[in-house]
Amino acid sequence: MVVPERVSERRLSIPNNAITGILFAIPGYFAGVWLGTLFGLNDDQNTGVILGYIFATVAFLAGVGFLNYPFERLFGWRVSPLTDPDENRGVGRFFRLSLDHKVIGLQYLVTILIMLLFGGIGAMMIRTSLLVPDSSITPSGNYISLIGLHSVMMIFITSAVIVGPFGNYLVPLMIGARRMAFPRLEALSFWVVPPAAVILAAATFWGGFPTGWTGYPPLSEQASQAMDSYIVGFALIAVALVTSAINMLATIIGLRAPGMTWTRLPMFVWGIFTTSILGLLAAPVLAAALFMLTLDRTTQTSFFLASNGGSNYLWENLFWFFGHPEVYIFILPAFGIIMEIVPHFARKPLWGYRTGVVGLFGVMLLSFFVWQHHLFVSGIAPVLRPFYMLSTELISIPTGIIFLVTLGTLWRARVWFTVPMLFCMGFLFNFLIGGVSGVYLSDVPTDVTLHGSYFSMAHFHYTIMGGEIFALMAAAYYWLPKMTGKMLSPTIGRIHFWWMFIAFNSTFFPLFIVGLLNMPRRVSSYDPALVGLNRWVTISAYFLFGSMVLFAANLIYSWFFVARPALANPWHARSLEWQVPTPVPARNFERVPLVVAGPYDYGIPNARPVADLGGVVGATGGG
Amino acid sequence: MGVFRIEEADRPHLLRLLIIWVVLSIVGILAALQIHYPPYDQSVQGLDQSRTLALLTVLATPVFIGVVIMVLYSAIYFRRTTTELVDGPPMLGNTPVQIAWIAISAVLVLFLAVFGIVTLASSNVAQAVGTPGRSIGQSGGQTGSGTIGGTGPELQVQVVAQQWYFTYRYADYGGVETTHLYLPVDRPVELHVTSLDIIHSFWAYQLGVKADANPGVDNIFHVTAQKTGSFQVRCAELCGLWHGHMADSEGQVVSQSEFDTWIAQQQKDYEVISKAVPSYAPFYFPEPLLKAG
Amino acid sequence: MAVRTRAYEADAAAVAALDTRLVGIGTWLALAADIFFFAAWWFAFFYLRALNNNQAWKAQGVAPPSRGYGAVVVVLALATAVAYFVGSRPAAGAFLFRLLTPVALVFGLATCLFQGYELWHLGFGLTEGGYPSVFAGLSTAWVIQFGLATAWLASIVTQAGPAGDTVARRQPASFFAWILLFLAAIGIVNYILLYLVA
Amino acid sequence: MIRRLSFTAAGVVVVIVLVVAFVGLFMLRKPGPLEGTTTKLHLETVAAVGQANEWPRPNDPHPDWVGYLPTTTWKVPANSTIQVQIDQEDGASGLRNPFWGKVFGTEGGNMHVTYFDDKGNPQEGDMTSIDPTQAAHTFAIPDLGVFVPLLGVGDNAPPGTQNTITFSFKTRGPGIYRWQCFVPCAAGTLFGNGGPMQTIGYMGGTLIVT
Repeated sequence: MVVPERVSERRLSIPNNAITGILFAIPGYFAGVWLGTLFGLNDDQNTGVILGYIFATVAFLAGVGFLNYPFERLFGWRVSPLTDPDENRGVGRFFRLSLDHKVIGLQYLVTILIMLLFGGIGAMMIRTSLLVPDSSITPSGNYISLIGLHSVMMIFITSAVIVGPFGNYLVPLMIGARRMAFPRLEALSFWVVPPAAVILAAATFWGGFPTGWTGYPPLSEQASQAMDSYIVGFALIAVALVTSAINMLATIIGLRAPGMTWTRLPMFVWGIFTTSILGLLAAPVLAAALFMLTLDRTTQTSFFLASNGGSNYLWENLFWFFGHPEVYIFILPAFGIIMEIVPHFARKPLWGYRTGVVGLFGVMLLSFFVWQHHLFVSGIAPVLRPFYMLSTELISIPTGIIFLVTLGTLWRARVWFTVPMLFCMGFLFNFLIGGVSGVYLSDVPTDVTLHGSYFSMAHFHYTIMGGEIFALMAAAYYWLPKMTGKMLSPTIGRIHFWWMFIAFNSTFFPLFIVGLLNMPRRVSSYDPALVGLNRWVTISAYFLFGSMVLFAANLIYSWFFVARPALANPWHARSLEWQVPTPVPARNFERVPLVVAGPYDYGIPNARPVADLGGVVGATGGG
Repeated sequence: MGVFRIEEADRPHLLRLLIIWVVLSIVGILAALQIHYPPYDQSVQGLDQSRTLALLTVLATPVFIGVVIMVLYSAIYFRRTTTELVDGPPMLGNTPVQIAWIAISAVLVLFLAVFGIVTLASSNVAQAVGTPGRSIGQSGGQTGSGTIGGTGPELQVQVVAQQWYFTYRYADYGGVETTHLYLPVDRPVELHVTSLDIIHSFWAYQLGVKADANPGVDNIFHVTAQKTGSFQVRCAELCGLWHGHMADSEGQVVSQSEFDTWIAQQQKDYEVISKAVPSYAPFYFPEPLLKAG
Repeated sequence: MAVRTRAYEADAAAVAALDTRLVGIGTWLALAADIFFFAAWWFAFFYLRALNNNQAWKAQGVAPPSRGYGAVVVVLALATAVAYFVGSRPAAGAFLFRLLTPVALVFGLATCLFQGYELWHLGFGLTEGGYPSVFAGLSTAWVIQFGLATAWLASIVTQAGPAGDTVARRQPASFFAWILLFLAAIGIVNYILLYLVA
Repeated sequence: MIRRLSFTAAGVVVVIVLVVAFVGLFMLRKPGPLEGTTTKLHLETVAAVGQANEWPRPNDPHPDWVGYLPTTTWKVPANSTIQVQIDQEDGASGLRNPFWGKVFGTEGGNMHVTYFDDKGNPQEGDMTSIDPTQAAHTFAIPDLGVFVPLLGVGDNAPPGTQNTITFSFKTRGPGIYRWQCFVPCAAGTLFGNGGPMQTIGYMGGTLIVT
């Protein structure tokens, strides 16, 4: 097909980089605040602040270059090409709007690591404050602000920490595509994350918000303008979740290379696939709830005010309808990573591939039907509690399948103990504790005692920190050589694993006991009898932070000081992403590959290589 | 074993694992039974919760030990010993094993769910059987209907949460409001938990009671204390500035005669202010709750 | 244009088919997400209506705004969607397409204006209970989405020149009709709830 | 190599110092306690801390917030009697829970109030409770069982006047006790219970008993 010549060669010349984004964002904020004050609502300037954040974000995106395409369309000009990787060389490409999924993956990686540093420092502050049983180190108000900032920042991070860097970078490589389905949406899903983090951090200037990550009204309605940071920041994360989900799903459905049948799809891609379905369907509900909260705070409607015909149960239902799938948004890609990495180092085919996929889908489907287990003691619909107790406990069946598949793969294997494999083992141990403690919380009689206590706090830290972050570390040691072209030091990696594993368990296991012994979550003062355990936990938490610093040190050491170039396939893995050269060429594959075998066919006599990289005549792979 | 064909190569591993698992599980279960599980036995409901916790731990121990020894065993016995890379045996799956695993976990889960539902439904732990705010829409406002109260077998106590304190109203004693919670021993109590402003959660730890206090909602919770002594009350839902300090350790379970003396003293002490307090209602929508401005 | 040339090096028909396929998948996924967004509002509607907390679902003197206005908005939205749908069918010729898309755009703008006017003249205050809250919130959420869709419609019109993007990618552009039809259908459901069920 | 290493290390250290300073300052930001150890507290409640008669707080981040002056963090000795005088300048806003109209936990179970009645005449007397609708603030230390409602300045009182409330209470052992106001008195905030009610230094603070 001949591309027709455009009538007009005019282009919108907004430069597309982060600097102009910031330059645009600052006046955007003040314009929004000014517009908000024009409404003259009796709302403590909440309208102004919210509009300021929204305008600042839109102006930032305009400065980064997102509005070029719609405006060029609207003016009838020639539209920008969808991909131009050749223009995206050099370090500057990381600060520009890039439509290359590899650049976006690395942008995500660095952004998330910086956010993780801040979230982690927040955790250290919280633990420091809990060294004493009263509020003498940190005043009560500042303490709950810290709780809010740490929790929301960590939720932002953990929603994107695997899908963002690794999903974006690896999914096209794993399915044999040359690009993503919707590169602009993909870039958007990244470029809203930095504004979300900055807006969240801006809450400190208003004194912080008091609600934690759940944002329960009416408390969130009496909170100061800091709450607006929560609303806008979380809404941006919802946008990121939906856009990323649409892009990922369309890519996986539509851009698989010839021969990449559904039964040859790597497990990591299945993890991304299921998590994207969750993000696609759950995040809009959060967006609607946040919109209601915004209206309540600005135009004085009463969605959540009992005295004016609303109900706080409405928020609790909508929020947890999003919130529970959200925690599986965290963990499904981690399951994918574990089932992806273990076969490569066990040097065995994945044991029960189809069962594993069924397990992922089972978790995904069931997670939509369990949200009321967060509300067992809220007094909402007590007659439904048996149903939600059952559905919650049923989730342990598909989760058990993940364990079965992994253990089956390890059975009589020839395990190559690399650092990623160590982290996979750590994941299995931690997530087992997290999962078993989840059963305690799903049983209504015991949940009465455990709900809202440090037990549940320890439970979800075991699943998220011990589960997702350990999987993240496995993924980092496994795939960063491909992504950055540099090997990470395995010696530091081993020290890192053992340090982190011991410090993690030493930090969070005592918290189960603390919770059983009458300590609620999010309190700045607690029973002095628990001071010993809390001090133990705090000191362990410092060590845990130290292990993360060691990881950062390993990154800096290995990238800048040793800079040992990574081989194209240092793990001798079969799967497709390791068959491309390192660094990955701009268009991934010289030609669209023809996939002829599964990614885990180790030990099978006369197994064919996974793909014919010579290319397929007539296939496009996304052009 | 029919469908479960055990390959020759698997046999020593399985035997060893089985022995380790059985021994460690017995030790683990015995250890788990030594623990005193909160919230102990001050109330009938608390005792049921302790027992459920014990049961869950006893069931979880063999599962936990089973998976952990599988992981450790693999790490020790199935690690590569040669320097060169060797592939393992190409096992693609084993349908009977998978079915058995799913069936066992399903049986465990269903047993737990049924047990939980039975415990929940049994009269001892009939927590919050009332629908939330069962009178919502019928008696708004501070006047209230006053129909709750009376002299049933159950003592009715309303827990009124506010930022940042719990107060208690005794419906059967003229709606007198107090700052501490006293309960008679061995008498069923119906707690009506409500809030004046935002969401709190009433957590009487030793009694095994936790119920959210929502504005405009009457959250009902049943408890029967069976031992005298003091108990602690805490707020278990983030409620703003003084959430961490919303605690009271002066709750008391006392004998019926002591309780009668105490409540008479309260009625006398608070006689004046009781006139200003609105008549007893399942929940309140106080005027200042309406939005300012 | 070097990049584009290489991009289209492969079989042109395959590239076009892939483009269409991806846009189609993306459209359906976006609609799936959006239905959950509106389902949250419908849930809020029924929940608050059934609860009638403090007898304040509809405070004294609160009545739904004029049904006529709501009906006009819905009919205009439907007209927008149908006009674009008919014009964008592959069977329809280029002439019909260029004729009907501006018509749809006019309908779309009118929809937004009417809905905005109605929101400005509700006849009740937003503080007066649950119904005014849901009405204002749901209508605003809907009209924001419809407004964005109208803006996209405008870009389709401006790109409908002889060498514009719409003509080059006519088949993907036809998927946009489903978004408009979807929003119009949501508008009808909202109308039934907000004006008739109330 | 060494130079690059030292540059990187220095950069990392600077970033960490800046981050810790920012978050640490946020965490530790609190109003300072009254000087020394005292058994007499003289406090003032005002409608706007920036325009108080005595002890104004000109550099306050929220000069238009209602608050207690001069500070809300006090150091008092353990196991002793603390005499409190509160100059109350605000009008009434009403209690959410009328129950708090009663005086609890003071010595003698009452308080001494000088105020202006409905007709604007000065009055003086001991009280054990007030009309809940006439409360402007409360002074409550829940952990010590102290709850004192503060009578609001009546509509007919001469302009610029204040009610004076005096009472005394006993401290227990050393520790940190919170105190707060139970009147949702921050007008303009949804529910009245946000803003100054939710920020230490305005309508709540800590009592450090040493």
